[in-house]
Amino acid sequence: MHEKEKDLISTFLSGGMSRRSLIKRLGAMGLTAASAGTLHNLMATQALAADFDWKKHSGKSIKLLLNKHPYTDAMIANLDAFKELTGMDVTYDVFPEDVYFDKVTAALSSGSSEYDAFMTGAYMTWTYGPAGWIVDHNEWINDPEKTNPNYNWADMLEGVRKSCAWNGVPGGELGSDDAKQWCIPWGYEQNNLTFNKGMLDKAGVAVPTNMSELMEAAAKVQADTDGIYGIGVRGSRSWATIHPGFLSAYSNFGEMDLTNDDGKLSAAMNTAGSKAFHADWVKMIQDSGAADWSTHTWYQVGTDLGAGKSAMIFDADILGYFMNGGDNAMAGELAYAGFAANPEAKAPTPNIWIWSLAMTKASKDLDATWYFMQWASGPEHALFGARKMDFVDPVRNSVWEDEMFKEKLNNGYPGYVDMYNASAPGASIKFTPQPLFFDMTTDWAAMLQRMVAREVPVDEGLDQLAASMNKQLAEAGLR
Amino acid sequence: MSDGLLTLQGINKIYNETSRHPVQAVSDLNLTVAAGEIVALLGSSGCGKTSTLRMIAGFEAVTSGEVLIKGRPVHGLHPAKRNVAMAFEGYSLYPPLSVAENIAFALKSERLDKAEIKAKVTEIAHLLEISDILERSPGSISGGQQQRVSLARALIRKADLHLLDEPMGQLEPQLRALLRGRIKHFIKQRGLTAILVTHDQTEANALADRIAVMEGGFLQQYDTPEHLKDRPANLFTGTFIGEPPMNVFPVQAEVADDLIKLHLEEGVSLSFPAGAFSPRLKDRLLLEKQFMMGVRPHAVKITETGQPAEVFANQWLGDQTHIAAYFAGQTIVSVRHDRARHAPGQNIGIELDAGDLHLFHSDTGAAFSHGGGVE
Amino acid sequence: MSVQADMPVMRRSSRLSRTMLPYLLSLPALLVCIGILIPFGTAVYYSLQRYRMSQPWNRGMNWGENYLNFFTDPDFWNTLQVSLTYAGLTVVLELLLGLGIALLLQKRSRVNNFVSIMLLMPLMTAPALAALMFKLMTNSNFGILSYFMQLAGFQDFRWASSPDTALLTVILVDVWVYTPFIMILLLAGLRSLPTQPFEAAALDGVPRLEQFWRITLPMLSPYILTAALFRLLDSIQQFDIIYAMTQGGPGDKLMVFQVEAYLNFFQSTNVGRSAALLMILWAITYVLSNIFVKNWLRLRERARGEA
Amino acid sequence: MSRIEIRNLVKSFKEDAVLSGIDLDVPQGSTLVLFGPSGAGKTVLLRCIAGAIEPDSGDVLLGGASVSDVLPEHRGIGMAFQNFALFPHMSAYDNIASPLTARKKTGDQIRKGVEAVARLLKIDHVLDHTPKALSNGQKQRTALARALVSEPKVLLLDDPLRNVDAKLRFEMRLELPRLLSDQGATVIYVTQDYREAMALGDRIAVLDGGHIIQNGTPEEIYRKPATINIAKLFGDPTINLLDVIPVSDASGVHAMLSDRRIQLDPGLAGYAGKECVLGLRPEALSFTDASDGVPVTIEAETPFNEKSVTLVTTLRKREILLSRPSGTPAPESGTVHITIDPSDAVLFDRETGLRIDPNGSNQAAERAA
Amino acid sequence: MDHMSPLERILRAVALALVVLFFMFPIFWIVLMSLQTNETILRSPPSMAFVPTFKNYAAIIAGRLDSNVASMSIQFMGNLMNSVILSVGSVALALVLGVPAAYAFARHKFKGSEDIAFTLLSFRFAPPLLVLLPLTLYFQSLGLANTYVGLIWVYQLICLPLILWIVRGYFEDISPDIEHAYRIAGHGWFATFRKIALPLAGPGIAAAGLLAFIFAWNNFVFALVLASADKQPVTVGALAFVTASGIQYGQIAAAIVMSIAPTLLLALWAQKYLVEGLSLGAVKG
Repeated sequence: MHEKEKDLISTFLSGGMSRRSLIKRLGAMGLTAASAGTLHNLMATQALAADFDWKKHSGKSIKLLLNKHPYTDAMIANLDAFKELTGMDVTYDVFPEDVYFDKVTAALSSGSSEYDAFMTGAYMTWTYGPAGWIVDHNEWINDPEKTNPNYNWADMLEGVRKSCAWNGVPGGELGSDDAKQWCIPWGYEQNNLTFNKGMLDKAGVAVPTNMSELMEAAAKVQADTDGIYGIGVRGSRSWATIHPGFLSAYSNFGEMDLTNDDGKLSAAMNTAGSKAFHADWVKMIQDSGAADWSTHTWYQVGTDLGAGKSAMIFDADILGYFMNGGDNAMAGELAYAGFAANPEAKAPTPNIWIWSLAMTKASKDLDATWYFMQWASGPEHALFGARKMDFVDPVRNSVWEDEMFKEKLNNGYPGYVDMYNASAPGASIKFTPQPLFFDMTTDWAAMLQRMVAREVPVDEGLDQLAASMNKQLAEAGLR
Repeated sequence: MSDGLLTLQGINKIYNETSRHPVQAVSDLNLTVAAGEIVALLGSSGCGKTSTLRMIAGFEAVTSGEVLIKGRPVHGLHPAKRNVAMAFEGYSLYPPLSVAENIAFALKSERLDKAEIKAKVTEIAHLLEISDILERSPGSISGGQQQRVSLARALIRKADLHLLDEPMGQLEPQLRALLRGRIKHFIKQRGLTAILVTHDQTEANALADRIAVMEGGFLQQYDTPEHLKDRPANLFTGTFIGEPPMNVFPVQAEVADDLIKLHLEEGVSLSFPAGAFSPRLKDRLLLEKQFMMGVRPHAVKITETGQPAEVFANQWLGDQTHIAAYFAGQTIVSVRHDRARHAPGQNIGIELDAGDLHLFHSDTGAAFSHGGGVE
Repeated sequence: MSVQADMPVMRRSSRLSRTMLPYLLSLPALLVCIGILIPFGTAVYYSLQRYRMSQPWNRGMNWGENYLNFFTDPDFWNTLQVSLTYAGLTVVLELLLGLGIALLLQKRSRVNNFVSIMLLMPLMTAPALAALMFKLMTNSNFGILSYFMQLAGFQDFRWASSPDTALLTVILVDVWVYTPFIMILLLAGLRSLPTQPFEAAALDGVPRLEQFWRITLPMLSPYILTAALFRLLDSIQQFDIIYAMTQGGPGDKLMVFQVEAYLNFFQSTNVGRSAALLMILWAITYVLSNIFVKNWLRLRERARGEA
Repeated sequence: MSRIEIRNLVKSFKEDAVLSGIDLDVPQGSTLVLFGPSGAGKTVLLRCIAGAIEPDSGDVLLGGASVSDVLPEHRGIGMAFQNFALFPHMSAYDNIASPLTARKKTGDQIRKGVEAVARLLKIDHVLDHTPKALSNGQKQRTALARALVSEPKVLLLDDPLRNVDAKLRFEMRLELPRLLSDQGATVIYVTQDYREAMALGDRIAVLDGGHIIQNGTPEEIYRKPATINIAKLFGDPTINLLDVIPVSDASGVHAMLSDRRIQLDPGLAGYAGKECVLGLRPEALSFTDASDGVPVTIEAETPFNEKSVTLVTTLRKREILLSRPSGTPAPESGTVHITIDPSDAVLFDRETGLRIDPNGSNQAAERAA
Repeated sequence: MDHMSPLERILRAVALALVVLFFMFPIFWIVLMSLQTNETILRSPPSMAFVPTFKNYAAIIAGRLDSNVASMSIQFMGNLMNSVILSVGSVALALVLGVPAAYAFARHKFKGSEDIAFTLLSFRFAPPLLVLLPLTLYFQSLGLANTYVGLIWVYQLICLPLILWIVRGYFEDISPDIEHAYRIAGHGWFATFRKIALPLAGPGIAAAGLLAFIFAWNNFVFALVLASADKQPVTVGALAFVTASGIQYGQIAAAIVMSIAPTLLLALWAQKYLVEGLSLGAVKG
């Protein structure tokens, strides 16, 4: 690091220079805003380092397994700060999401010690945890010897934090007292509506506030606009089809995936309420969904919205965020709304996806790895990512309270913060944690595909699904 | 003979005409085959005989010239439309079909009923000694048998012209001798017209009414077997026809009133009374000075008194003996029909009769005298 | 010249070292392959276990239970049916098309040679990437093929997204990628057939159709069978194209063996079932290739006229 | 020293016995012709001697020493293959030089050796050609040159003239014996051409069905063929074979042909009344003016270059071929008489096909039993 | 001689044109796509009128994917390099192992040779996942996980049987007499193998190598299951263009073009061998 740059940043930190002129000057030195941000953060981190021996594992090296994601980019952009702070080295493998989780499974199941930590979703830990591939992070969080005083675990959003903790009992409550903290939340997503304002206005459609309005609105706007479809939701034959919009709406009606009768799990998707909801959802896709819905993953859902091929999406809010920027055709045209599918519901209750970090049990040096974990999920990096990079939907209260972050959102993404605030209280994982999660959700998605394709009537399909699910649960000894 | 069944007029065949290395396979070939005639195209490999056959069949286009069958030009006519049958030299059988089916397949276009086909197949199979393999597959029979099946397939057809490409090359000698007679009889009896391509002069002699000797794409001589033997048109035919080949010596003539001396190399000279040569030949010899003299091995006599020669090989073949000797700087071969006892190293005398000499231009190779007369 | 110097002293070598040579030459290749047999053995072992990685406490030998379960498992029968349908359809289509194209290109000419080289291009495209290409071309927004379909009056043709056309779509990709393989094989076969039988047939005025059925086709049959087998065995194990295009969906429409096994392993972490599925697939391919080898020899003899 | 001995050599491929117990002895410096129809096992036998094929049992001795443990490259043999077996990617020069390079000769020695043998075989002008550019005759001589160049003491020549055109074949046939005797090599020469066999062999071994059915001088083979088959294999036109039953009476032993007695060797008396086959060489028959000859009818005459062959039939319509030198006089047609030289007649046992030796010992009968 | 009727000629030409259209069109279209921005690609109806841009290629080669929100680094060139290393390495190894074995099988009908040869070929037909899934475990304990060596070994599953099968056919086509002649001339077996068998089977070895290279290059699942990101070949790497900030269709197209270009060029350059290899390898027994 060059002294000149350090000086500039020190001046800025001490208030002697405006942010704009700092960036301008650094730019003159050949640095981009992002790396300038890194420098800034580095200096800030250093300022905090005094209370804790960050250099304890200096010279060690850890390796990460990462998914290709803006959060990853944000972290990598700031990684020099960590290296500087700790004297450790970090290497990483980044995989596209199409194959990422298969790579994780392959690495973990083979007992590989190659990766010390990796990105994961909370759902995945329901496999990884019981399989014995990851650690209970409480052991480190609660050890002041190992965790820096500024880490502030309590700063984590409670719903999110709890959603990452499970006691390993099939059907057991998430975040219970005996729960193991299988992963550390990093960034998350709520599932809400993102819509194309212009299209809705043109069709004279109000922002829908419940399921039937959504269906109507989608049909109407599709009919009124050429070459678009009404509503984008995921449809590929994968667990990922179930967890976003679909489950958020489903659970808003109080429906469950499974019921837990004293540790015995049973499928619950063939209740009357569930059947009614499914019927609506299927009809919505049939009427106003994408033509190739059954191959749509989240990036098609997003791309279509960004390209002006769809009017709305019911998916991760951050997807709406990304589509509203950059060189997307519809950048700046998109707006957000919290969405409660159930007209009776008081508020949205979105299911959430939590990008988390977890340590591999096979790692050769968990303590050193924890240094990375606490830094990456710590308040400083969260703030850096939120302010400078696209680390939207951060998991820390303190970040949401940060004015700079809120200002950034409000300027570029009007309505986003409101939407967030509206749905955050009800946001949590709505699935029942259990080892057959992926079997269940994949089968569920396949059944949705069949129902949408009119291969099977909704009631019949759900009965079949429930029966099949129950059989599998029984075979796995869960019923 | 313009009324021939087949007429080839000024045929040229050039392969890879447009490439940098065109190959002329046939040059200015004129040939007429009369109806009912058996003609052999005789020559060593690459002489153009197979190309000629394939042009007649229609597998190859002529580069220039005209092929007429029954007086009708066939240029551009599909092979099937030429009414020509052919026996192929190599693996021309239909591998998936049995021998009987192979033979009968040729009759597809003739629309015969089954019994008739069967009778015909049986007859031809009997003729060619393949009755016992009619149900076998082509790949499971010997090369000689395959060749006979191919022959049967050609002969069974009613066609204006039968083309036989080396039809007996793969046969055992005994069978070959037997079948030659049968095939000739078969062709003659039915009045078929056939063109036989072969490199085996014995076969050509035995089968053909006339033989066209080809070399280097050129027709060297087209004549009866007797004429080819007794009156070869040129040095090539002279040395090509006849087993063992004709002995050839460069000669200078010295013509006196009563004596004609032919000087060979290494001081050997042969003297003949002037009367042995016709007067016109004598005149000719006065002009020619340098020429080539050929004499067939059968006409080389070994005597006590002849010109000196030294034997270097004496090979007895049962019914004849081949004696090779150094003579006038060359090898001379003499054929004896007894078991001659001349051992290698022995000195002998060579005597030649004027009536057995063939004289050729040394430049063009064209014959100008056979047995003392003038062509 | 002395007699001794004349005759070289003949060096003797042991019979053993001579007979060992072929084994020594093939040993390294064998060792590498034996390395592959070890994981194969492991797979057999797994297939006999109740083994789901997310429930390590449940793991244990259940012997043939994974296999027995298949009998009552509609998913398994679906997988079997889909795999066989897919393999059957692709092989038949590609054979017919490949044979047709090979016949078109049989004559050696500059145009034909050029075209046959052009046709190598799909074959050089990795199936996974070909699937990606077709995914782009069948995209409902901007896909050129979807556009063509619209022009042709199919407003809503959904390609791989619809259960009605998904199979058709992946078969289209398979046909696009692999027909050239069959074409090249059959073309080489056609061109290596001896010309004389066909000349003889032409001369004898045998009708072309008769020639084709009774001579060309039987003579080509070893090539056809080889092509069919290579394709059949590859296509019953199809993974790349289907995984890249639909991951087995929509519904279970394209849930072929390897995709099902892959998902079982990586998503459900149901190792036992995954291994058992693959073992069944392996058994099918092994039986098929054995039948093939036996018939191939017979057919070859017949084609060569040796039987 | 370079004598070739083969002891009870057996070789089978899968179920088929190709060689079933071959014994041969070729004295040093002599030429043995191995003669037989195709598929008789000649080529296999040569390969066994060369070491290219390992026999199932039996032994090959070169110069008195067994070579069964000696690799082909150490046997010191020169071999010319029927199909030439030239190295297609090497020039004729390199082909011929290969035995010399193996013997680690210097460049100079190699050049001299190759050029000498090439001159001898008249291929010195094509030494830089690859085999593809050579005519068949040149290929054949290249292969021969390769076999000869290292002056091996054992030469195996597998039908080396088969693919050569008639004229060259004749010339080579004349030249070869001299070449071989100059090398002083012990030679096994395989051929299917009986003329070549007779012209070149000090002895001829006739191989058929994996056995050596006769091993003798050309004269023995031709005049005293061990079996009907051998008799048919040698001679052109083929020997006349007539079914007869010899009669023995006071005037001696005879067989009847066209109602005339053919006098047979008195030693054949033992076969009187038995079914036999009488073999008469076409060239041993001649027309005669004497009316005590065998009366026959002339059916057809085929003129060949050096001889004329006449087909005649006996009174019982049995076909007989006569051969006489071209140009010798003969009756044109009709009924004529022919004479038979009894010393040229051979008698075979019809059942076994074996020749009946008139000189008592009657090996044929013994072997048949 | 050509004896086709004009009608037949026309029908054949039409059929041929359709064939070329069907098989060439996707490649043509992908090349076009690769020269467009997302904007022109996403136009509806599709149009061929656009200003070609090499931006997509530039982005891939530079390894920076500048899209809407952020720019992210991609390792496509690294993937390309991995493909080269894996394909070349595995073909080289397969040749070293396979050619001598093929020679042994062709020349020496030793006991069990047919069975061994068939078993080796049958690896070509075994479901790859059957072996791959357990291998993930072994690779870990052998230290082969995420190494080129390990991957190259697994690639032998495709390369080795192919090379064995094709090259064996070629060796069988060489007359054993030619080798016998060389040995009788006084050369040992190794010299014979090196100076005679190898050069004569050269075209076959080239064909087999080429074919194996293409199959190795096109492989998708081996590295997907067994290797980490820095060892992934292009077939997997091309998937990386799907990002949260939108699908960069032009870049996907460019990546596809760049990943099939090497095999295409190789195939066009050596198509004679390739066609020979395809036909011989499959038909020889």
